[in-house]
Amino acid sequence: MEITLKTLIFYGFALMTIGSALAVVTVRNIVHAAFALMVTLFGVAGLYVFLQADFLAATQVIVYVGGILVLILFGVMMTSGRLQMRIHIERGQLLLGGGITIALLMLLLTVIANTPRWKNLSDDGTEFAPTTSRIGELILNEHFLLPFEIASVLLLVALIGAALISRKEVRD
Amino acid sequence: MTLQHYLVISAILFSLGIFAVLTRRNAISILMGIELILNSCNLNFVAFSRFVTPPENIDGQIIAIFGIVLAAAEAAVFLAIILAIYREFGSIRPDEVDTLKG
Amino acid sequence: MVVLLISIILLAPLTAFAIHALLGLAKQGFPRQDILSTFAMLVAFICSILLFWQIAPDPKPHTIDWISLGSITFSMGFYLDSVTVIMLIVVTLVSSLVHIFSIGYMHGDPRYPRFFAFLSLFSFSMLFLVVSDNLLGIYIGWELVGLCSYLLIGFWFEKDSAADACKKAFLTTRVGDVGMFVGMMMLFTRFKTLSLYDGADAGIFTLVEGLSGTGDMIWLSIAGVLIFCGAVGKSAQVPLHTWLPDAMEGPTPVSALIHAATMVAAGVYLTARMFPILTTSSSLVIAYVGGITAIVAATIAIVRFDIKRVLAYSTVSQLGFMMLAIGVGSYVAGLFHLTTHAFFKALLFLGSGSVIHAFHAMHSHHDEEHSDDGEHDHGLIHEHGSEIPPDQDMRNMGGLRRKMPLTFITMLIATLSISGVPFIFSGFWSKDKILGGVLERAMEWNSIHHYILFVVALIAAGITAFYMFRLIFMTFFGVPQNQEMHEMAHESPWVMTVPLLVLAFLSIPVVNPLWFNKDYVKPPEQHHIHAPEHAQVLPDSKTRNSDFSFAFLGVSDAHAAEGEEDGHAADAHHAHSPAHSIAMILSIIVAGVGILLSWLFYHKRRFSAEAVSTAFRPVYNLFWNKYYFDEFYDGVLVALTVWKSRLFAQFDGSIVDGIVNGVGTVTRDVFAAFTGFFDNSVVDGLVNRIAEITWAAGGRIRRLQTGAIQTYLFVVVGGIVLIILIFRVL
Amino acid sequence: MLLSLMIFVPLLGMVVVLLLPRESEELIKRVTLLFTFIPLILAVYLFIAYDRSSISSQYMVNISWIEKFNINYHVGIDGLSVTLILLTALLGPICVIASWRNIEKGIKAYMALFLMLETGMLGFFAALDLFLFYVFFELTLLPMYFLIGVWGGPRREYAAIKFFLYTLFGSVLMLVAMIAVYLTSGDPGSRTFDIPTLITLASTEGHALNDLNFQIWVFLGFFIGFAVKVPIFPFHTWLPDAHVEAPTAISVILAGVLLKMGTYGLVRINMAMFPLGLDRFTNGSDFWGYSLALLGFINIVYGSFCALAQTDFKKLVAYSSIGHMGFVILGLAARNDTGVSGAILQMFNHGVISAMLFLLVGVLYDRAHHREINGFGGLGNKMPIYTGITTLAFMASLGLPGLSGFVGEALALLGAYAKYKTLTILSTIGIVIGAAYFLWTLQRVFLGALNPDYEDIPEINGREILTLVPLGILTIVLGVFPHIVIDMFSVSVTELTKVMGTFEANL
Repeated sequence: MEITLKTLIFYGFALMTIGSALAVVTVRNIVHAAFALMVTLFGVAGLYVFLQADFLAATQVIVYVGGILVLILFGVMMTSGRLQMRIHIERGQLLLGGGITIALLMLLLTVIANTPRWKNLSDDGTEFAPTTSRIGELILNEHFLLPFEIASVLLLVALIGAALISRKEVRD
Repeated sequence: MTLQHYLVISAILFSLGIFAVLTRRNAISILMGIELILNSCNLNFVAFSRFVTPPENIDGQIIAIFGIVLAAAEAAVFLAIILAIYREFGSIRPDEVDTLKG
Repeated sequence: MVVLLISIILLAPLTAFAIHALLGLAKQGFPRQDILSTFAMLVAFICSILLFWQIAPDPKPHTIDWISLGSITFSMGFYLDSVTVIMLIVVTLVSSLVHIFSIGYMHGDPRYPRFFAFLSLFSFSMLFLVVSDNLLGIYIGWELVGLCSYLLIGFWFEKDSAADACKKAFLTTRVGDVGMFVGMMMLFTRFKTLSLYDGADAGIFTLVEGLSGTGDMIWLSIAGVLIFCGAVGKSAQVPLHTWLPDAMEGPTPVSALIHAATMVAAGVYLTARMFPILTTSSSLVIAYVGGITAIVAATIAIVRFDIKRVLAYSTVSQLGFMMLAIGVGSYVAGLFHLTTHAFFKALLFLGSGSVIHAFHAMHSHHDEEHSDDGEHDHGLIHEHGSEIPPDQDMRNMGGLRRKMPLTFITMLIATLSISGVPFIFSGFWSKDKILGGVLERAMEWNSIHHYILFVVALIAAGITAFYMFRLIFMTFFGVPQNQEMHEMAHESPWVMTVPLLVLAFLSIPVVNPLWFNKDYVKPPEQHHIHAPEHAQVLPDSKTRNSDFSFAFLGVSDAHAAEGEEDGHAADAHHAHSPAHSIAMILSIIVAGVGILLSWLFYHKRRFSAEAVSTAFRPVYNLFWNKYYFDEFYDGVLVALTVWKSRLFAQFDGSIVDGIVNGVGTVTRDVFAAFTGFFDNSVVDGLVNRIAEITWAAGGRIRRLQTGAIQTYLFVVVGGIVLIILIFRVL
Repeated sequence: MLLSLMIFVPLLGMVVVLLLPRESEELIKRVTLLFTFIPLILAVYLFIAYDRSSISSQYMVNISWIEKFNINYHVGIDGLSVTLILLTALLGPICVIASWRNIEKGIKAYMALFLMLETGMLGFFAALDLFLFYVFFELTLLPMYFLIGVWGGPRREYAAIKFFLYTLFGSVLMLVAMIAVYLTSGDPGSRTFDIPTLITLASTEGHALNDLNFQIWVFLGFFIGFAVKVPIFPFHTWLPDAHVEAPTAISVILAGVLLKMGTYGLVRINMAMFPLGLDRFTNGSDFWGYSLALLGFINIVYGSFCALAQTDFKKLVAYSSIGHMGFVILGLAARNDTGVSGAILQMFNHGVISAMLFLLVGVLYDRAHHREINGFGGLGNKMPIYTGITTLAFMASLGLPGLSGFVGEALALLGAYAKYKTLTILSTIGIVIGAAYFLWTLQRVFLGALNPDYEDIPEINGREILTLVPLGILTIVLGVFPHIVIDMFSVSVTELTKVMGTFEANL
């Protein structure tokens, strides 16, 4: 396989993603973990770009980094009261969890490696047209309209629900 | 960059997410694990959409968008529940919240 | 025109009743409701008079279909012949007079409007009965008059005696009515109709002509006797006569109207209506019942002191005479006596009412003397021979003829009439006609039965004269027995005396317009009366009975000769002349003897009634105790019925229900015990084992339920991995 | 459609009542009244619009219900059912009004159950499918059980269970017979529950349903089922208990309608479908017919005598019901136009009159709180209107001509006499005893001197008069113009007796 700049950048993103994800699950400081998660999310956004999903990449950054991550940080602040909250990990649980995780990973990798249909599907470097307008048409004009509307309702419900659950209960 | 590259990255992310969910003793860390899992799924969708289906078909991306929406909603509700639990139990350690213990 | 008049006659009293009833329900009575009823009755009377001129010579029933059931139709309608019209006039006339009398008599009663409502209803029912052309209609009217009688006898229902009497009246007559109904069922089943006269289809009277043969005759006799049972109840014939004297608990105008003039005569009317279906044997039964009733009631009347009871037994006795007449085939005589009796007996009752009213002032109300008896022992078994109210006790009276001259004179006329004082009083003619009829039948058939009946009737006639004059002497002559009451007595107001005068006027046949029209009443043909083998040569029964007018003129020979044109009619004349002459002479003799004895006993006091009664103590006791009929009924029949009902109820409660409960208990205790055992040990055992195992298993398994989410997740993910691994391996 | 609407309007009413809040009792009562009033209007319309000259069922609806077993929702009315439907629909609102003040607890449940009961009764009289017929039959049982068992007198549980078990016992036999009929009605696939079809099959020469022995057994099965309901001696002992314990309105329904379900069943199923079972036992003898007449006679005399011995006002009326239903049985046993018409008319009239009697007892009970006949006396003076209405009802019940009770009784007796002379003559004892117990009661309660305990007893009030007056008017009108009702069913009756007559001719 020919090593081009593009490939290098790809591997860079891949490593960034995996490395930071590893950090997310290992660091003890929850705030650090949150920042590591941010890096992971950026990495995934980069991979989206490689997959020529430009709109998605942008969405990933805006929603995840700008929204969800901030939300998580708020959660951290409101529950711990201090940013330096430590994460306890028990040894036994760690071992068991690690074992299961590795088994799972092995399994997945075996499946990926042994599925013939997925072999030899390589990126031929073709550039596609930007997807934004197409996504807009699909969502607002064609057969994804209904799921889209449902999703919007779901969001609304989640919003209201979250507000309801988290509000301070008025004790009689 | 073949499909398998992406699949491997996705698998690793997924496993890490599972690992976090299984082992972390903090509800917010669990949430982060879940976010990892969701991201790995989205990545799979987009990758399959790119390599398997014809180029003009971008349904996989759409699904991914919905996945993001779902994640957002999930995160919001999850955090709300965490807040409620925190108020109720004074802790967000999942092993301490065991009212349903048989 | 006929239909219109009949409708008015029927509807006038009915409308009056309906208005009374609606006002009563709305609690909106107005003070002069008496006028309403009286007016309605007078309208009916005028219409009846008009009808008298309208009556067609060949009457046809006017009917409408009432109920149609497939092949069978019950019709309702009316039938007007001369008898009907006479009955209509009698009923409406007496009823009108009683209405007027009641205005005075019932004045001040708290239930004054109700009284007139009931009178109206009664008048309607009675008229309906009279005009009906079929047995069903007659039966309906029959029961309705019974209802009115019930309501009016029990008018002062606060008195226990009145409450008992009305119930007794209804029940006793109902026993007879059931017999009548069975008779109707027999006729209906045979003929598929209850119409008496030919309308669109043949009526019973036509159909009955077709019967012949011994079996049919027996059948018809039974049917006739059963129908007659209704008359026995309603007309208070022995053995169902006991209710009528008790019925005197009702207000006196009611006694006059219902229990003397009209309703009780309905039985006679019915029997006369059923004339064509009577057979030789059923006629004889009727004659005997009538004869026995006449003598029994007359003997009881001798010893009564209650003025109304004397009159009541006298009524029973006179009704017996009428039945006797019908039974011997003297149709005209029976109906003639019915009409004359209606007037003079109504007069007697109203007169006695006038007397009672005179004494009434000191008894502010009827129920006063009863208000203090707190006992409410309303057994089905009634108490009899209750105390005679002082205002009705003849022993308290005497010498009233100066205080109440009008009452005295009118009652005297009536008494002369009922006693059979010859020539100027109507009762003489009718009673003589009956006696003559009986003797005539006896002579014709040479029948020992009829000779016996003639003697019985003759004796009864003598006794009648005796006790009626006893009443007059005790009440109006002699010295006042109760000075205090005598002082209070006064002549009644004009509303009461005017009806008395009218009725007295009607008791003198010369002025009675009804009798003028000769041959007005024609008896229907009887096809099933057969003279015995040894009978004399028979006159035709038609002509024999057609001489209503003879009675009026009293000179049978002269009159009979006029109408006779054919041969055998002369035989008829020949055959019955001696009978009637003999009867007339004998009846005058017995009436004279009766009056004479009465005069000697109760006016001259030549003989002492007490001495005679002591001398014949057993006989006296028999009379005084009314032949123990009431005791028999109460002690045996009623007691038996009540006993039987208790027995049935006990049977129902203990045996039938006991079996049901027993089955329930057995099912529960035995069967259920067995199944219970099986259930407990086997079925339930199994269930319990399963439950225990489940419980124990749950106890262990629940530890898996840590409540910690992550434990679950471990298991889930591990499980997934395992499953996939296993399936990969396979 | 109109018919179905009428049947299910009360059920709809039940749903509405159940949705109303428990506290708004007035509203519940009004709504119930409305929902019982609608069937009345419809029933009156049906009564008027019914074609009296046609023998076939009218207003038919036939929809497949359970296809696998060929069960249909098949309803329709003929002259007999429309008469009884009118009776049921009439008593509905009257009972609601009668329950207005007397039901103290759980008015919501009471009214809901009552409406359910009404649907059951209306449906029963309209059903033309045997299965549907049975379903409606049982549908009346359950609410009745609760209505007696919850709102009854002191021994209500006993009475309710007795009623329930008795009726269930009967209906189980009926169910067995019904299934037997179904299985015999044809090959698998062509079996049917349809009543008109079954009637045709049962009279088809050579069909399995036409078999004499089969008919006798099936006849007996149905007969016992209905006999309990009528009730025929010796299955009658639930009746006095149930009546005494039940609240007034429920007694009214019990006597007015439920008893008629038994006799209606006898006519509709036993006599129309299995005439052989009744008509021929062995060649030439009339064993079953005579037995039926005998049972009628026993009912009349036995019921009357038992009534005479009662001192409980309500029990007396209950036993009088047993006696009067005996006339219906006797009339049916006669199997001729007169007898059957009389029986059906008596069914209707007894419904009206016994309803009046129970309402009247209820009125007195509400005031005095006891029903001991000997404990009253002289009320005639204090309650003249009440006394008048009671006298009317008593007179109607003891068969006074001019009032409705007479016509039915007289026709039944006239008809029965043609066949069973001795029994009919003996049955007339019942007429006398009937007069005896009613007049005796009248005397003990209303006549005589006033019992001082009831110095201040209030007169019957407007609401109570409202319940009684329609029935009273009906009693008088039908006494004078009985053909109003008779014309409804005379064609059907002629048809029925014609069928039976052909069998009779074969004797």
